[in-house]
Amino acid sequence: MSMGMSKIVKTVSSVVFPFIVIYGLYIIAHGHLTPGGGFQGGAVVASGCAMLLVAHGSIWTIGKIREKQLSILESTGAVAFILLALLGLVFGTVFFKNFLVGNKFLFGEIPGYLSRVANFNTGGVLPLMNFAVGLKVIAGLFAIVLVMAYATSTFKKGEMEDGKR
Amino acid sequence: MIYNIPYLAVAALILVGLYGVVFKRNLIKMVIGVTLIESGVNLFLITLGYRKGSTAPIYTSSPGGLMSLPVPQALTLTSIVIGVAVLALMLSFVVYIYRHYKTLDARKIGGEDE
Amino acid sequence: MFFDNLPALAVAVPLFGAFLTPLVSKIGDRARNVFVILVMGLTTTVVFLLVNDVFTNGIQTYVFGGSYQPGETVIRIFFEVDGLSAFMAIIAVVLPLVAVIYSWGFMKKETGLDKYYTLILLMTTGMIGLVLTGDMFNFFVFLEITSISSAALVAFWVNKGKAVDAGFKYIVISSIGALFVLFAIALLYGQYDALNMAVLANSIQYTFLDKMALVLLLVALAMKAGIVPMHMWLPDAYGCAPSSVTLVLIGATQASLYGVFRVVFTLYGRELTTAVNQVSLNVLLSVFIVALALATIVVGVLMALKQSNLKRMIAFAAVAEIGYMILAVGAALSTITVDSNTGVTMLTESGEMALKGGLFHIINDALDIGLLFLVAGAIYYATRETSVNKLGGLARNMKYTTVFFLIGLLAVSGMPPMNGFASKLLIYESTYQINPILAVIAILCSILLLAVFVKVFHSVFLGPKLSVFKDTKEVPKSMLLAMGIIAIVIVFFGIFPELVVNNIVQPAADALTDMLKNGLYVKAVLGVI
Amino acid sequence: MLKRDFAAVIFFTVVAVFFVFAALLTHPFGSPDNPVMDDYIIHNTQTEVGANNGVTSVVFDYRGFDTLGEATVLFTAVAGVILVFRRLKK
Repeated sequence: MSMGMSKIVKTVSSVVFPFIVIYGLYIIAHGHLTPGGGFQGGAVVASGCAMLLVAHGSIWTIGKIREKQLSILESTGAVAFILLALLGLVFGTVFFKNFLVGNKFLFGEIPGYLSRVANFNTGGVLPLMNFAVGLKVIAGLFAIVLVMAYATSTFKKGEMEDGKR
Repeated sequence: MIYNIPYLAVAALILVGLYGVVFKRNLIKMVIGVTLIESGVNLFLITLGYRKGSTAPIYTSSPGGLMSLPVPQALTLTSIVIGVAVLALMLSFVVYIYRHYKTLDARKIGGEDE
Repeated sequence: MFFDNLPALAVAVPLFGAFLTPLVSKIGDRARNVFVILVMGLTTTVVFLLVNDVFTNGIQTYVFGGSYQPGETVIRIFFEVDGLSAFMAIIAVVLPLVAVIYSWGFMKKETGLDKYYTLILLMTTGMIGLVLTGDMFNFFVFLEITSISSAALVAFWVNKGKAVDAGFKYIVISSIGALFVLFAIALLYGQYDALNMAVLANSIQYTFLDKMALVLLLVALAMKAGIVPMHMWLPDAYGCAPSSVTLVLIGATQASLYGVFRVVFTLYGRELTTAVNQVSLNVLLSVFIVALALATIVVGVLMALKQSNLKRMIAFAAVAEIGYMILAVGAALSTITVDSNTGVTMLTESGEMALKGGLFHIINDALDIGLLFLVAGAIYYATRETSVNKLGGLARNMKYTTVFFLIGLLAVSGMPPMNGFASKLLIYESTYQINPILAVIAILCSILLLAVFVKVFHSVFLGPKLSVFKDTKEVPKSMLLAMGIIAIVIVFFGIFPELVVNNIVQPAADALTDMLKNGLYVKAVLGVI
Repeated sequence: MLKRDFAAVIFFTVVAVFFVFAALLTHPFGSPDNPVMDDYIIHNTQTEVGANNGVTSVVFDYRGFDTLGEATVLFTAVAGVILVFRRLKK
């Protein structure tokens, strides 16, 4: 686990990884139009990262990115999310006010009643919140997986096998 | 009453999970039990919100007609993420307990004095 | 703008602080400590402004993300702050503030402190949200925030296997409890298509499913509040956590107790006098709660007698103290009567007094048990020892700590002039009028508790100076400051109990009986009763 | 040990009966009665929130505060896991 798997697996996972990331980002970006959203898309991207982790081993991965960096990334996503909510208080009247909807500029369009057309420029703060939560979920889930994988990889040899007692 | 079979599935899931937590002594099995209870509750929320013959409450290229209730789905989403968080923390505790006591048997851990 | 949004800010400020803590930790340790104390101070200010607002102007509601006029469908999440919420919010914010001050000295030598402070702030957020919210699902979310963060903190000393075991027990118990709560919420939602507490309280019919939801909510929240027979996680968690965390954990436990009160008195408040098979709900609940309360008191005190580990002993004393609170509330429940002529629902005078005593005891228990835990932490800090049998003669080297322990000891066992006496006297008086046996058991257990702690005081602080502890020094100033704050409040409450009862406890007691009399909680949201 | 198992069996049986009853008494599957709140959301998600996806509009707008709590839970779990696996001073 800590050293990674065979060369074939490593290569295939490196090839597939970008597609998974793109798909996850698509789900995040279209959260207000199609099934999905920040959490689901973030989980997709995080699982792609977890695949790389399994293929290459935790020691290689921790050389690429540390859990501290992920933690800061996650904090950034969370701060962005709560700032969007606070901006509702500043520009609107209450916490979590959707202050962008109806401004015709950034995500401000309103689809017609019962319209079935997917217009990306709608939703007010929803797409922005989706991005913030997406960032947070990617960083958070991957941090959890990475930390647990790395911690178990430092077990001494044979420590994991005698669990039948 | 025959229409309530999905709810009975919910009850079955919760009971299987509870069985795991109450009777099993292996910590990993207890964790699986908690996860099963959580799945049961999530399934219950989802089934509550279903309307016969309805589609998902999404307008983009929807075929029209009835839509199922959106609030239970949103609640389930929240509940799933909470479940993931709880699961992560429980498993990391289990890893540490194993590292310390070299066993996963619930009867053999935590008995010593400090 | 600032003053209109106090309920939202009370949650947003500590949450924002928690999100920023990992970033601020990059600057340095001292900056982080100052930052956390500042955030906590700001939160305290906001909460106190809010509490002041509630006590002067009545129930405050806050709608997240939109406007709302009475009469519209309730869609969005509401915060609804009444006297009881305000009362609990004071506890939920003061305990973490003291804990953070205490941590400055107490946790200095540990690693992982940025996460520690983040989790303390998150726990504060969870508790404040838990007591302020007016939405059932939001209640569940905050319950989970509180329990996850406290479980991680209970296991802070991971190199002791027992701490991790305690954390594991705590998270299993509390997540199952929270899932039961969620199931009950789903049952209510399936029937009434509402999640708002006021709407549910207004429309509840007391069908069979409602009864099930009530049982589930009570069992789950009682489990989290550490009431016998589901108390076994509590001594482990309290005993293994760092003392500063235990102080906050007391608040988290009491927030669960708040959930019990909210469910019984507000959600099912209208139905309390509904009769099932000629026994009305309030009598049924009262018998159930009083039985549990007596079991809790007796088990807590007897187990405290047996312990040799100081922190576990205090933890069992904490179990007993929880018993006193619900004893008073359970006794008060039995006195609800409906006047057959006017149709007015009311409590007898002793019932009102019991409610006041029970609520007053909540804040007193938080302070007394909290102080004892802080002292136990100080002893551990100075000597690295928790076993009572191995300690001795500390009074010579740790003068202030000794005084604080004496104050806490007297307060916890209900001796004048401490605050514990004031609230326990109210409980004894009222329960004696309701049923003398309850009062007798309560007094006896209190005396036993005094005996337990006098024994501890004698063996730990008095006696000859042991050679092992020759070089023991007094603990750092920040820890003394934290203990001093609580000790001063304890003595103040003990000398002026009337002031506290009239200004803080009375509104909370009124909020509890509100659904029986006026229904202001529902009126604040729906506009009509 | 035996006494403990006995109590567990009784507890389990009671809970089993409880949940089966709850399942049988809930409203028939597929026909929730009069969902006022949800119908309001279905009809107003496009005009009020501007989003085609009703679930997302609930998650981020109508019940956005819950989502903040949910994000907080995830943040808490990450902090907790990193805290548990931190490097200890020897």
